[in-house]
Amino acid sequence: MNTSTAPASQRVHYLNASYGVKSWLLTTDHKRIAILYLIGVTVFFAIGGVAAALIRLELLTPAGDVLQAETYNKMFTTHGVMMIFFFMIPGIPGVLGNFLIPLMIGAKDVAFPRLNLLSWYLFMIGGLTALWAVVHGGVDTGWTFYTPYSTVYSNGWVVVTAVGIFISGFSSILTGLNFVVTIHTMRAPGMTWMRMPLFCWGMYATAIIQILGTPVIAITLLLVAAERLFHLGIFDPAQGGDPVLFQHLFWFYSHPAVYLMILPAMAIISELVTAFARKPIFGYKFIAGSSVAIAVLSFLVWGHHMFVSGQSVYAGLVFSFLSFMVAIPSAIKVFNWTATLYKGSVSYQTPLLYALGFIGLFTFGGLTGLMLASLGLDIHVHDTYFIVAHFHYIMVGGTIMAYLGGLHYWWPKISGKLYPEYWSRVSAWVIFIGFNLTFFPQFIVGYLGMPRRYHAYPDEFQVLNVMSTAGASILGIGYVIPLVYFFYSWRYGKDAADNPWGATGLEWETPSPPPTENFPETPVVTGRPYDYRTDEEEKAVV
Amino acid sequence: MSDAHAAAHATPPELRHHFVDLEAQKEASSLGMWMFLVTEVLFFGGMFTAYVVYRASYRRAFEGASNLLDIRLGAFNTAVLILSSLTMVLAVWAASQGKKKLIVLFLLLTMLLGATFLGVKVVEYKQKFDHHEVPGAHFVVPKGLAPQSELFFSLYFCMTGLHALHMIIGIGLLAWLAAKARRGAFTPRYYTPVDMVGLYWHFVDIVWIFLFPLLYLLGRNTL
Amino acid sequence: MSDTAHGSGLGSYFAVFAALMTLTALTVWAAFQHLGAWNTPVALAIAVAKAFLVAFVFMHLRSSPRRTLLVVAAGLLWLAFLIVITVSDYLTRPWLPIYGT
Amino acid sequence: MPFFPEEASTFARHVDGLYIFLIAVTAFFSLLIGTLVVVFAIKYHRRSPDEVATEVHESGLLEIVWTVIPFGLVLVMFAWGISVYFRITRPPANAIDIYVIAKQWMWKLQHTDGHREMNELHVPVGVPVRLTMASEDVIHSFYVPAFRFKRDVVPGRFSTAWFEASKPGKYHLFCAEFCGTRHSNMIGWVYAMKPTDYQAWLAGGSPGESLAAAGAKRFVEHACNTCHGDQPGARGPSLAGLFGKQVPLANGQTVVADESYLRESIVNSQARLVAGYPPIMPTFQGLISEEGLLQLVAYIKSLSSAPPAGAATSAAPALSPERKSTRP
Repeated sequence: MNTSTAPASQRVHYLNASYGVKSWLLTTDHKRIAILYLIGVTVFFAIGGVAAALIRLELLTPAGDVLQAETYNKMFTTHGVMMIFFFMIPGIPGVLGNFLIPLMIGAKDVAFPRLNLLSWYLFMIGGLTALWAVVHGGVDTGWTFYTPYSTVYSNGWVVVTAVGIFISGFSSILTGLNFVVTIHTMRAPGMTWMRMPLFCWGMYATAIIQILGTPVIAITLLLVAAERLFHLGIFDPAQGGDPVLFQHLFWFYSHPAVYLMILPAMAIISELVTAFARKPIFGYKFIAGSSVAIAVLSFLVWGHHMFVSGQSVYAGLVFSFLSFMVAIPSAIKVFNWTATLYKGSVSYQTPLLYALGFIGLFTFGGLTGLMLASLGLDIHVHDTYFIVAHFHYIMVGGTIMAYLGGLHYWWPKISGKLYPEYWSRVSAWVIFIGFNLTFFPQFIVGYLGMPRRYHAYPDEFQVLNVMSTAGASILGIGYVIPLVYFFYSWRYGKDAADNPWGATGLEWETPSPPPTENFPETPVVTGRPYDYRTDEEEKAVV
Repeated sequence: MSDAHAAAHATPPELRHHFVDLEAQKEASSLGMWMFLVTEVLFFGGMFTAYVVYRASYRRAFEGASNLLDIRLGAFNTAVLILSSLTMVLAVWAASQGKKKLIVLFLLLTMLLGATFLGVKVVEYKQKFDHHEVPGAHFVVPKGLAPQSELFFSLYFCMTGLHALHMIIGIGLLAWLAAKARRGAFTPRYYTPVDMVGLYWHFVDIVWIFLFPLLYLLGRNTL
Repeated sequence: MSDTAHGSGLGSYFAVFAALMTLTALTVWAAFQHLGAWNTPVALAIAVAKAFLVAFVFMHLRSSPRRTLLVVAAGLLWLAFLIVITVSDYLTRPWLPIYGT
Repeated sequence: MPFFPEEASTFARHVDGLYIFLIAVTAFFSLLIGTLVVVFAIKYHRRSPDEVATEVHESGLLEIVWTVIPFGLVLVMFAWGISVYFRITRPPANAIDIYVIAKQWMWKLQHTDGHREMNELHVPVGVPVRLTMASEDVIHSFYVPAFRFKRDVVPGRFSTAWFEASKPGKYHLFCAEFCGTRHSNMIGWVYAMKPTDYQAWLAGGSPGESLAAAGAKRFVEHACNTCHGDQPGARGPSLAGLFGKQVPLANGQTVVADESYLRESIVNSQARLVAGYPPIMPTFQGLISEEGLLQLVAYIKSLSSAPPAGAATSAAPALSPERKSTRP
């Protein structure tokens, strides 16, 4: 079927079906909304990246000499708020989830297309509000907004930032809701749950967290804003409130939020590994099930952020135990991905490079997470650079690697063009090397005792910080390269075939780029996913 | 029979292009609405958690402060809200029967009852302002109570305030529905918006069903 | 058609309304009684009963697909996660005086 | 370049032991996965564009194996982790008391004899030191990397922790919880000294008023003595010998009268009322500074370690024999 389509330039597809700014800003096409998200998250990622660059620049020397302490504090807050709430959380669901879920399940659109557009607007309004707050007013609380600092002592624009995050929280909720309803009600004939691509399973698990977790952070930040404005005292010990209660409510969402960032990444990796090994995924049910298990377990472990905060010893024990448990479904995934490569037909294209990078870095980052779940050890490394290194291994080494891998893999489908293979491989290697040089030294400096969020630090930590800053500059270059060639290929790239990878999945059975209605006619699914058997083999089985 | 079947498939105007049929569309709407309500449960859940924690810590202060609320107004409002739930469900019923005038009537009645509830709430809030029982700079610790009673009033205003905000949104939605219903937008085959707003309205009622005992009743017997 | 879809006639609505009013009166009355430790559980039990009636009859949960019930159950389970786990921290803080708690 | 900070407390070595074990596990699995991925990628490299992989059948046994092995491993980690944790949370009996007040952006440390220090703490080696910490504003965190120990100082309550220095030296003291603009300046030094040096240091300075003495003044200032003054027919319970004892509560439970309970009884007096007394004590929420609370508690503690020490301490409950404070 993929030979019959005319070249993209002579065909009506979602990109050229209508023209003009209005046709984009008022679109309800999930594919166009995905592009809108792509633009949004890229902008916020760039802003968060600039803040990160300033942080690393400051930490080049032990003395606080580049930025003032207050500016530095605002920078790491900007970095955290932008990256977490406006890049990591909406990133993969907003861009790839939106684009792919209807395509993968053979639907014409998501269940609520107008709600989908509203989600994007809420995301942008929230993001721009928060951006205005952190840039114009400045916020210095860190992305965690711990009380009573945020409610009483900080001079920053906490209220505006909280409102921005609150608004974008609704975007997250509505996106998750849309995906769940879509997956439940819009699947093509024959697309049973066990025939669904693992990407959809991963997005489904993600949506569970979005729906059930986000409202709690919304109310918590609303209470912080209200407390700051009206001195309610709910989190203020001077009036009898308990700051630790804030931490409970905050981490009830914000720990699952970590899985909100990594589950979509795992979802992508499952697709990449099988496509580039040309082999059915090993342990389909286990990978699908572990996604849902992670989504549920992730809600029961939040107290490991509070081991030294004065929560009860017994709560600490339970949280520690459950935190270890959540490692198991993650391990199952890693083993199954590895087993999928066994006896595969492995092609070293860029998406696979990212996928392999992901597996290595996620394994390492995840295992260092066990050190943090371990009560006795966490007391020492809590709130040090060890934590910073750990979660960057998961979020940058994990999520961003997967996001870039996925973007490369589906780029021919999204844009109808091929990206330059040589430069993409170069950038994958630059990112991998830069990343490790940036964050590996932070494990060491963290164990040596350097606390996070320090504007100035003792001299003996300088060597490791210089390494980290050097790595960050390499990493920065690594991110600029794809930005340039994606832009380039969008205009000048070679036209892509409908299925350039020879992959399975409904999204590859429709033209690149797909028509507005996704499929010329509603597809009917007759077999299991990732079926790479050739016709002869199939016949032999039948 | 087969004619009616064919008619149902002749793409009715309410059917959005990406659904197979109206039934699938309705199912999707209902599932989506319930999911939204679940997020609302957890939204209020954050405040309920705070309430439980502080009530356990400052029980006497909370009981004493609770007794300063006007139980008659609270009970009256509970009754008003339950009655509004009845009129709402009757509006949905009327829509399912295609009784256009009745839909509008019941929607207007529901709005009226919602407005009554809010009016009573305004009276209650005004009393609190007059007695300096509103947390913040002008708060005066009520006689005989511990200073932590301020937390009770903080939670009282947050919880009832957000509940009232939901009521206001609900009344707005009802007005929109009533206007649509008057134009005859709803038929027995398609009245999903009435159904969905109904779910929302009942949910807001359920929140109050819990707020009433937690805020007004617990501690009455210590008077 | 919709009657069957909603599985109820008008009668059940009025019956539930009457029950809700009665339960409201009952909970107000019970609040003034000296039931010792039972005041709170009684008030909450009545509230749960009322919520149950509203959800199952007014919101037609009893005639909704199983999927909807699952969604509601998940919401309540997560609410329980939030409240129970948080409160259990507070309840166990005074336990066994191990230092550093 | 060192990979470990100095091991200068009794539990540093246990924390490092656990760390090394976890590093070993991390290295093993990272290398295992990394090697397998690379080997598979090379060995099963696609030879022709149309090549399709041979199908490998899924193995339930394999799935069980790689579920059970990690499960067993994390159980070991969990058990090891809590054993170290309990070591860090359970102080030995003969600890000396140091009172810490954290505020933006400084550490104020007081020894029981009245010695005060700012951003510096002198402690003897080989003697457990117990910290009772309070914050005047936001959350801070008392962190000494060389001791592998950290504790958040949460406003509105006492945070307690302990350590025992094992090696003389000068070690970093950091605030580990972000506390505002000059967070990274809220640092200091801990001087671990040989006991003889420590005694010499104590003798050197001129101690100010001891905490308990200051607390005694406050006790009168806030008129606590009108009800808790031990006079016949007093409206409140006597506080002499109270510290560390089991106290029966009005609700039928009992509680050990530790620092946290004493603090709570001052700022939220109705929370856990002593059996047999009416709920008439006013709450002092917001009326006494954190320092004042520490002094009052130190004073009440001193009432339990008064001269007839034998009698008072033998009355301490078996549950917490470590509560007495004996000075070296």
